[in-house]
Amino acid sequence: MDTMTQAPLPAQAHAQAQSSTLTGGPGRPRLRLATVWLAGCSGCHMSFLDLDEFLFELADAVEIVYSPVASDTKIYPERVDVCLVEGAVANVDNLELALSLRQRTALVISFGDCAISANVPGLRNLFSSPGRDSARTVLERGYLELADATGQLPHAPGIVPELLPRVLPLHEVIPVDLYLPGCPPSAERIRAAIAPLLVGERPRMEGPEMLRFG
Amino acid sequence: MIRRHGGQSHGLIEVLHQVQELDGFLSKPALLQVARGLRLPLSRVYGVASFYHLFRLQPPAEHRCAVCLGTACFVRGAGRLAVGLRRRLGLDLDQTSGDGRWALERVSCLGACGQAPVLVLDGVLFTAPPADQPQELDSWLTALGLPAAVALPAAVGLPAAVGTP
Amino acid sequence: MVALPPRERSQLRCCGASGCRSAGAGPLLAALRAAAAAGVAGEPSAIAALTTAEPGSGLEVRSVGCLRLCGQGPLVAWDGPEGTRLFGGLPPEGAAALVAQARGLAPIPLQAEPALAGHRLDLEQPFFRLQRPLVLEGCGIVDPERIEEAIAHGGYAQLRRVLQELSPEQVREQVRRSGLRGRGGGGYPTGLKWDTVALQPPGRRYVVCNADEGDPGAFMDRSVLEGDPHRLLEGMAIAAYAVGADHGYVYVRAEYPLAIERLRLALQQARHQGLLGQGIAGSSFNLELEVRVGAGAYVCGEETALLHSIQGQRGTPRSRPPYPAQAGLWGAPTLINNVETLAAVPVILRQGGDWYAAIGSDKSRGTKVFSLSGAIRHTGLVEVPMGTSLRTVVEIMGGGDPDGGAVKAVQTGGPSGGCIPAALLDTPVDFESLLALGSMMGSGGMVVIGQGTAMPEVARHFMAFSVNESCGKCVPCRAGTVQLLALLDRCVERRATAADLEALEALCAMVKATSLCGLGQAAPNPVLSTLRHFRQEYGAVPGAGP
Amino acid sequence: MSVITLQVDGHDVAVPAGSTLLQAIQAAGLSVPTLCHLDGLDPVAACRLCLVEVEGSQRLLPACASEATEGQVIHTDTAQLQGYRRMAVELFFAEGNHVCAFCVANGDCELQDVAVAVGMDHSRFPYQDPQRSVDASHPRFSLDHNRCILCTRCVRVCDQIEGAHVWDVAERGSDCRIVAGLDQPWGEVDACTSCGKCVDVCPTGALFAKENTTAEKHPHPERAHQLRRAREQQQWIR
Repeated sequence: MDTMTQAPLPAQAHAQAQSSTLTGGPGRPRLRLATVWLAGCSGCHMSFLDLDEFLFELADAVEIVYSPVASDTKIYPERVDVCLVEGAVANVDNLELALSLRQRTALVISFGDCAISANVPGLRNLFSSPGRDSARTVLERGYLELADATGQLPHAPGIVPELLPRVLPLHEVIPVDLYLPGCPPSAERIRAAIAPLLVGERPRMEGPEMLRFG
Repeated sequence: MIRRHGGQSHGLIEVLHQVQELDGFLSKPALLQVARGLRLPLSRVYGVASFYHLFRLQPPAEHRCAVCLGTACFVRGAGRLAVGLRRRLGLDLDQTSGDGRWALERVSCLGACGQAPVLVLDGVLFTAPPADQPQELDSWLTALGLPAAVALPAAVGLPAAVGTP
Repeated sequence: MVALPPRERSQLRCCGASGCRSAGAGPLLAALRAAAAAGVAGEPSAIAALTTAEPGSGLEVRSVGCLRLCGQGPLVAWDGPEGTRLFGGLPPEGAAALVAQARGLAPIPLQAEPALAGHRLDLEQPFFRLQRPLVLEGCGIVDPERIEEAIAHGGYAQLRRVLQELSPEQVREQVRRSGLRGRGGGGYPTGLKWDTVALQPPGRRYVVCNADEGDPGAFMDRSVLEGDPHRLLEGMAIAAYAVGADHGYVYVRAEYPLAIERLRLALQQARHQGLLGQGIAGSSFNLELEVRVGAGAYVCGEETALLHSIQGQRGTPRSRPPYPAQAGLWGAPTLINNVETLAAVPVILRQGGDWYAAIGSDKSRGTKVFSLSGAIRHTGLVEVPMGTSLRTVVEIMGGGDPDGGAVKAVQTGGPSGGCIPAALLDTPVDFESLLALGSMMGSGGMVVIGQGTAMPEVARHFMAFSVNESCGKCVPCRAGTVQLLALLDRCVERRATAADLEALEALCAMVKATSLCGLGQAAPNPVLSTLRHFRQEYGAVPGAGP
Repeated sequence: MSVITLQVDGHDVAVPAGSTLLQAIQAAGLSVPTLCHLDGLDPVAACRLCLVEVEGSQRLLPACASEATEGQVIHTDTAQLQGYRRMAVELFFAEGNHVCAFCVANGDCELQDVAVAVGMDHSRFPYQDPQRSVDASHPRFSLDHNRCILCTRCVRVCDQIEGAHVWDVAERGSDCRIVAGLDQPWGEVDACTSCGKCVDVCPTGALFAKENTTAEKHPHPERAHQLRRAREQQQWIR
């Protein structure tokens, strides 16, 4: 099996710039793992929690440094080894977080179909009318056309993040190192992808068990 | 007309040409008649009629402006001419205005490469506009009788609408 | 050719091809005829203007095919005792002065005539002098609407001779010996193709002329159709005889109304003269030819798509083999050649295959017609021996950049070809040399690109063309060209990253290797050739996004 | 019957003369991905997934539409072909609106299977998000253009097996779409016999029975072959 060092990943240059611990020798510190929730339903995270007893193994092997389900940290930390990113990039907050996590993470994983293809959040991309992007089209539909007489577009700078014109897959915004498809990926698939990483190896993403969308 | 082509299915394109010449476009009733006459499936007739760019499935616009985007015209500024026309008519290429007054079309080569760039307005060829001088081009287009610039809707892809009053 | 030997009685030849028509040849011809008729005693000029000049009126005004220098149109040639003089851009108001000169009745010498000043064109310039008209030998001389003129200039003589003296195999032998290769772009040996069709099992065969000249900036075939249609019909009839076909089609693009009109008239006249139809020229050879008009689809220039279109279907190509030579129209063996190829046949039979093979370069024999356009001084039509250098064609004959600047590149082969940089202008124009540079001969369109044009924009221009013309049948062409266009947008807008350029090249390779037909397979060529020769203009933006 | 022998990925194989390369590949116990091809329908070689390398030929050949010839040496799974196939599948995903998560065909979809087979874990090409419609006018079936890959199996099965020719392809290039009749709502087309063969052979969730919701479609692409065999060889029993 390819190891991380043998198989250069797209972000290898970046990873080398960071002080990755993935390839560390004996006595290496625990892997610093983050999970991020962008525009998605959190189903991928729920599936992650379905890992059941593997979660205990994981807890021994990694340090969860940022996660909506297992950490209270509000600011994405520095020197993260692996980050599972659920969800598409739909608003400016998603975009900002994606850009900053890329700066601070050695190995970024698109976690689930939304991160990979924009999937369900990306359906709004189909609703752009001439001269108006999909954000404006869906907002006007929801807040003006279907509203009673008092309808108005939401406008709360700094509180409600602005929608991007199009919902984007993660890899159209930052380089991604590994893709873990599924809606959601099953717990077994997540485990099969994460387990090799714990020993510094790259998982083999092949065949219907590992690759099927949906 | 169908009989003239021996009622044979391979005459479909010839028949469609003649129907369009008579009616100005290919209406659904006309296509139905052609299918019946040539003994062809409806979807086959529609598939052919919609494949070829010279067949019109909608009534033609009152005024038609075709800009040549052949390579010789392109090298001599047809792109800028096309932008000028799009701005003036408020239309994209191969689009007809909602009121049916104007249609902006692209053609690939009109064979007037010596006078490039060229455009055809209601069947009349106009040649060698000052494509690289925006203001002169504008008055050239005005002289042709094109409407003044229509404000284009904001381009798709601008930042999200949230926050705009 | 344009210049004729001196003749005692003057005549005026006014170009009636599309290029000159768009520059005002119609009103000029009418004015010339009116002026010529006005001098004839007692005849009301308005009526006389409608007819060609009467014999005895002293001055014949004729409408002919392309006189080559389209950019200076409308063109008029005056043939007289002093030889031929050519005038360009003459307004109808100048007609009377020219007619007076041609009649020898002008009160002032030609040089002093103000109405003609500045319109005289030099026939000794390289643009004319270096031409070698074979395919175009009658174009500009005969009136394309009068079969008598074509016949008087040797038209159909080879057909008659072939039918009386040669077997089909003997005809094919001459074509094989000539080394003629398909002028539609592919360069497939014509003799081999004819043999393949002829040697199929007995049964019906068809002959098809591909006159769907769709490359933007190409007007060679149109010039033949408009200027000398009988030459094409003669070539087709000889081809049909050589392969055993008794039925054929000329597939013309609908964007050529004048060519269609003249072709239809020519067919009618040829039938009337017994040169088409049953028992041609007293022989037992029969041939029915029909004109089929396209409806706006570039892909119909691809031979299998063209056959579908003739059969009244969507112009989508199909997988080959079987080749049309084996299974074409309605499953029968079908010979498909383009206009220029077929129009070269009569001269090959007249002079012999060996004579023709002696012209041109080693692997590309004979002459080739090119249409020159774009950022060039002399826009027009040239016929030169194969192997002539690009520099000769573009700089010496074409006169280079109109504003005196340097030529940046020459685009050959249309949307399937590529851009050749000025540094390589000494390349000989033949099938192999152009292919080696990542371009191709194509049908003969040559568009000169000036310094002001950015090459990624040229690539995008062609890709937009391919997107618009893709038939949609196979996924690499239908969806791949759309993605290529998006990548080229980034290049033109200077937003492309190194990764974008990598993706561009990878996708180009994929579309080229996997598309079903020539249109898709060649669609990446303008990108690949500009990347190859002008890579610096694509200048990747380091580190801008993923 | 004469026999052709050839080599596929190093395996010698003998097939009856007139066999396609695809049949030769299958005879060697191997496979290549296909989408537009279906046994029982005339090949169109449109999806380009079954392209193979043939030694001595510069061009790649579509296995579905190329006749096997004596002595050919075929390669079906080179790195080059793998790369092209993956790109072709990515182009399919990017040009339509394929959302497996809630598709009727999820779990029984040839496009989904092919994506796995070529190792497509994401599309490197941006999604085009085309605006396409759904035709639910037929009493029993629906057509969701968002999921159509223009394989034309429906067009061919309706024309070649059922003989009704309800479907055809309209427009061209990236505007291509399947149409019923004169671009009419499917339910209004008299020629349709509601036989459902088009639904059976559709490789994706584009054509489906109305009672099917997410992951409930289970097509029967083998029916085209069965019917043709019954009709032409009088073999009704499998």
